[in-house]
Amino acid sequence: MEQLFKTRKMRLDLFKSRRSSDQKQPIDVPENLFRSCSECKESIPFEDLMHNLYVCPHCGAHLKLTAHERIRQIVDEGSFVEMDKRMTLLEGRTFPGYEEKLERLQKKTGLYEAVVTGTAKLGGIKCALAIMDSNFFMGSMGQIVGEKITRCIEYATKKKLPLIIFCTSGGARMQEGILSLVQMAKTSAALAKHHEAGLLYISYLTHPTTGGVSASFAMLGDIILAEPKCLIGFAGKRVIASTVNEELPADFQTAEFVLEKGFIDRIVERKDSRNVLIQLLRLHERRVSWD
Amino acid sequence: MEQLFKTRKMRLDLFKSRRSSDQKQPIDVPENLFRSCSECKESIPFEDLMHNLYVCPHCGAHLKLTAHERIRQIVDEGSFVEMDKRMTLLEGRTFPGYEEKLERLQKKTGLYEAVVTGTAKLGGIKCALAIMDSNFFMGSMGQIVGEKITRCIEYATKKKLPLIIFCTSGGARMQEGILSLVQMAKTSAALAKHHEAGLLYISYLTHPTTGGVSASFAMLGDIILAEPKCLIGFAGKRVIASTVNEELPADFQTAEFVLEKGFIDRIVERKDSRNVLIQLLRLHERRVSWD
Amino acid sequence: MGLRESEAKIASLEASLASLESEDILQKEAIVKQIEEIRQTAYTHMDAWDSVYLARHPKRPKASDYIARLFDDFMELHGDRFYGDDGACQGGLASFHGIPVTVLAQSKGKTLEENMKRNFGMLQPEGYRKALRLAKQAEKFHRPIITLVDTSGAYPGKGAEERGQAEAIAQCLQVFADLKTPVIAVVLSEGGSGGALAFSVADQIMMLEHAIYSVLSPEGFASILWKDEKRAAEAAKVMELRAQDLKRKGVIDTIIKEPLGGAHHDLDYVIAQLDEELLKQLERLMKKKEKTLLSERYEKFRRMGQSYEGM
Amino acid sequence: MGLRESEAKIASLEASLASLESEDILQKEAIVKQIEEIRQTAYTHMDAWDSVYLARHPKRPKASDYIARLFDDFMELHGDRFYGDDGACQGGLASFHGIPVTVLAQSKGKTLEENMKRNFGMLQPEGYRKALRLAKQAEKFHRPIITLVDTSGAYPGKGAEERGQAEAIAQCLQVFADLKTPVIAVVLSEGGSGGALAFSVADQIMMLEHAIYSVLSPEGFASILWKDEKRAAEAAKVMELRAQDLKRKGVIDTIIKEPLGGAHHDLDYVIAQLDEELLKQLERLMKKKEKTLLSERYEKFRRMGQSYEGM
Ligand SMILES: [Zn+2]
Ligand SMILES: [Zn+2]
Repeated sequence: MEQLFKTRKMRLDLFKSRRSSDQKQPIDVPENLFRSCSECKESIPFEDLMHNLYVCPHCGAHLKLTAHERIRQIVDEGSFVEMDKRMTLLEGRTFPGYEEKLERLQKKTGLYEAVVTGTAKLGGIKCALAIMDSNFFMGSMGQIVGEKITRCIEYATKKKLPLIIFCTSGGARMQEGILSLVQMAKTSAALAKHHEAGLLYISYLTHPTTGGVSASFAMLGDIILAEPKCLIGFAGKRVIASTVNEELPADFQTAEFVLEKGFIDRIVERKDSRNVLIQLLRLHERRVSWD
Repeated sequence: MEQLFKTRKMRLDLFKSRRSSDQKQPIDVPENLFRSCSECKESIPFEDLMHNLYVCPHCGAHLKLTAHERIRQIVDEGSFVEMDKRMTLLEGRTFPGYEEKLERLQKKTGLYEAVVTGTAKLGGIKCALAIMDSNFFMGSMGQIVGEKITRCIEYATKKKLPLIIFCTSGGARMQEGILSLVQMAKTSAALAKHHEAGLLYISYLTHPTTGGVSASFAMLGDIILAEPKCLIGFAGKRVIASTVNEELPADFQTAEFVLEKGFIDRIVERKDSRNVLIQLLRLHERRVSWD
Repeated sequence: MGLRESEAKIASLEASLASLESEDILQKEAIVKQIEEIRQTAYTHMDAWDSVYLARHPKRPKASDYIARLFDDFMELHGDRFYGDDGACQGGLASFHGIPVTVLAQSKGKTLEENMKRNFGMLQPEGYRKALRLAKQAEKFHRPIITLVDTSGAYPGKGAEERGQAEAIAQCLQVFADLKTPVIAVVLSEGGSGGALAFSVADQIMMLEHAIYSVLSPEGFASILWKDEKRAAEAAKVMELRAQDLKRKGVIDTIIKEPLGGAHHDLDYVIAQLDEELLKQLERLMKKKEKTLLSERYEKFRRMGQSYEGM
Repeated sequence: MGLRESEAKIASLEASLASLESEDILQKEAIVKQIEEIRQTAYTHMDAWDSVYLARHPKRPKASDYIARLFDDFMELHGDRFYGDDGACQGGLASFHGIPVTVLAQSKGKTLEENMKRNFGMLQPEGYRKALRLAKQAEKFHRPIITLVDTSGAYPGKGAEERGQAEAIAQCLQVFADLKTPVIAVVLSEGGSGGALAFSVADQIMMLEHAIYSVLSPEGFASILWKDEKRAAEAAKVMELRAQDLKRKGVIDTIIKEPLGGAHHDLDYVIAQLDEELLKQLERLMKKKEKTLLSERYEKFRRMGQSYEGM
């Protein structure tokens, strides 16, 4: 038993060193660039920010990550294999200006859509992974986001893999109308099968997780984690304030508020996220001696 | 299909007439006796009260029923077959004065314990039935109440019968200590098996349903009915008032209050109770053409 | 001239008709003819914005009207067993042609008072959880479920957020996807956003001809995309929220015809069709093996929105 | 002399011992001897009321102390997914000798501040529902559950009634009775009424030597039966609420010995025994087939209180 723990600890130390070395190699960053914190407005050297996992060293704000930066922070180095990378919408881009906006965003972000899916290893444990990216159309869910996430879930069910989804979304992709709405049902149905198969699903909420995504796969995790202070809610704050005709509490719809209301399991800081995920995956590894 | 409904309607009319003729025969009642309503204090001729199902004609209060009067009001005439009628406690009556009190109550009520169990037909549908009687030790649950109810549930499971329990209880039978408490677990475990077997359980709450009974089988019905204005709650009102140090709303812990809080399905007046139960049983009859 | 204007015009013509002396026969006939012409034009050339108008028409029948006419012995059941009883969600047991069914309805009120109680048909988390409770109960007893959809959307309230309406809706989507009993959804009038979707994960989805079903209200849509709520009519036209659009997209299965002028002009006509179609579908679905039922339901939603390239 | 008085006496003797000059050797020795005698007498002749005193002793270790020492990598999980997160119920995942387990604890605080957060270990409905959620999660992953019981009882609050603590406790009783994974309960200190029972439907029930487990607190018992809360000591003596009584009655299975004077005098001693016993029982239960496990659990509770006649 003790041996087991030693091995685990060794592995963990190895990962830690691997990750920190990973983080010490700035990738493709123009030198001497600064970025200002969206919360405290302090100006931070880009390189410092990157080494600090894009957490503001001044105020601790967890700044927006691209899907690929998130992957880099989370998975065992080099283990990510992307699925359906180039999937884009064939029809239904008829809404005025929609097609152009999609193309513009694709050029700007290097992404084809608002989610990146695939498989990866965390601490040596293979899992299916979907990471939404709010740089692409505010992470809104249209048919492609729904389809990619559904395929990722279905793959996990078929291969008996645990599933991790990093959520961030402004809600449904309005431009795709009703077909964006039904993606909520489609992804939830796929999760029902994953759940029935007795597999682990960890939902990780990041800023912001709202609308249709909050009311589907985001809230269906066996375990729901969230980044500090991120916005989590279904309806928009302004709409609510005008409905109830009163001031909302300052922390309304923050992760801390939602934790207190009983809807998420833990708030996990970015620096701990990889370790916490690995710990959870380990605790759910299929035991040969059991059942 | 139409034929089916006609037959049903005929059966129902038959039952109605049978019951009303049943109610018109006063049984064993000394003439010219009056009873005063526990709510409005009006004095009511005993016979009138009986014909009115022991509902006060002045204020509508649903007055306390004995288990056998309840049975008379509910089941198809002559269909009740009692189980475990004479079951009493063999050991564990050591608490000072407990044995004497039990014997006194047995003489006074003609019951052996605070619940009567058995089988009966309602509208021709056979079911298992347990009726608590608050005239016996305030309907408190000790080992015998727990054992009789458990046997009744187990019988229902074995014979694939729907189950109806009329609850009324002041809580656990303190005099029997921990062995009264564990009856909550025992009865709930028996209900878990009845539930797993896909059988219907209707819990019918009457005044008062509190303490250990409220926190076990009373709250586990597929469908939970209650008599108007009856008290339903776990902790005592006085204890709560002293804990929160404030006045409680006038309707606190009434059936109407608990309905609003989402914990019971319907408030059913005594005059409708037999028909509502029959309707529910019919809607749950096992269909040959199905599954 | 849109339907709103046509109906206003008809109303004013009817008023002048009533004010005419009885001897003005010719004049009367002319007005009657004019009314009939407007009516014909208006009701046979309706656009999406007209459907929005009809779907929200004050006289449009509510879920309770359908429950009373479609089912025998409806026994309403209350409560979510967690927090409260949501008046916007009416659920219960009933008999449909002798078949026991569970009915789950989104209920708007007919009077202001009733609408206060029913929150104008906007569910709180308790409403979704009541539906979930009754749905699982229906599953236990292999009882088919019929849902009636009529909501402008989830309620943007403080308490609804605090008590997790996102979670409650998500649970509906997941639980209904795998519910081991037939489910039929009928979109009666307004099917707005996640609130409507929560009641629409079904084996068969029917929709009244002039009902609407959309990702968001036209007002909300215009407000988000064009920052101008007043462009709702324009939004309605691009949103493809009518039954015919949804059928084409494969989101719904059956359209229930409405009489000229909308369901409130002849409810019996709507009920007769709905009754027939419900019975037909119920009998079809009840014959299926559980496994087939569930895999077909899965495939139904799985297929929605499959137009992509470049995998 | 009861334990309360003995400990007070020892405290005062220790005070006089401290005040003595260092040369008063004989006198010192006498006092030390006297203290030892009182201690021996007090701790080896304890009655039920003394156990009540120890079970509630301010220094008695709390659930969090056991969690920290018994398990590796405890990861606390929060929330019931309905209404809130109850600080009186601590639940989460942990590793026990390399075996993943779900831990569900009734947690009292150590400071007033912590006790405000933990409501002095009295659960609200949210606490039972959090436990239910995590228990079903454990079942999904075939993960054994270890519950730690320490509550004076359910909370007699207005909100707790409004949000249905009766229903929440009843659900615990029903769900745990049929939960398809091994469950071990450990009564640490106070096991009061339905609140404790809700966490005690288990395959194996352990109890610390000086813990108490009863239908009601002795104070409540005296108040209800004798209308006199002050007769609590007398009540404790007739209530048979000690581990030895409960073992005899078949309500618990194993007694975990405490050091002289109670668990707080040597927590390591208690932990060592508990660790061994938990591992032994866990390995035994994990070997069982699901069907056997469940039918044995059923029979365990089915047998409680079988002394009747006249069927
Ligand atoms: Zn900052
Ligand atoms: Zn009266």
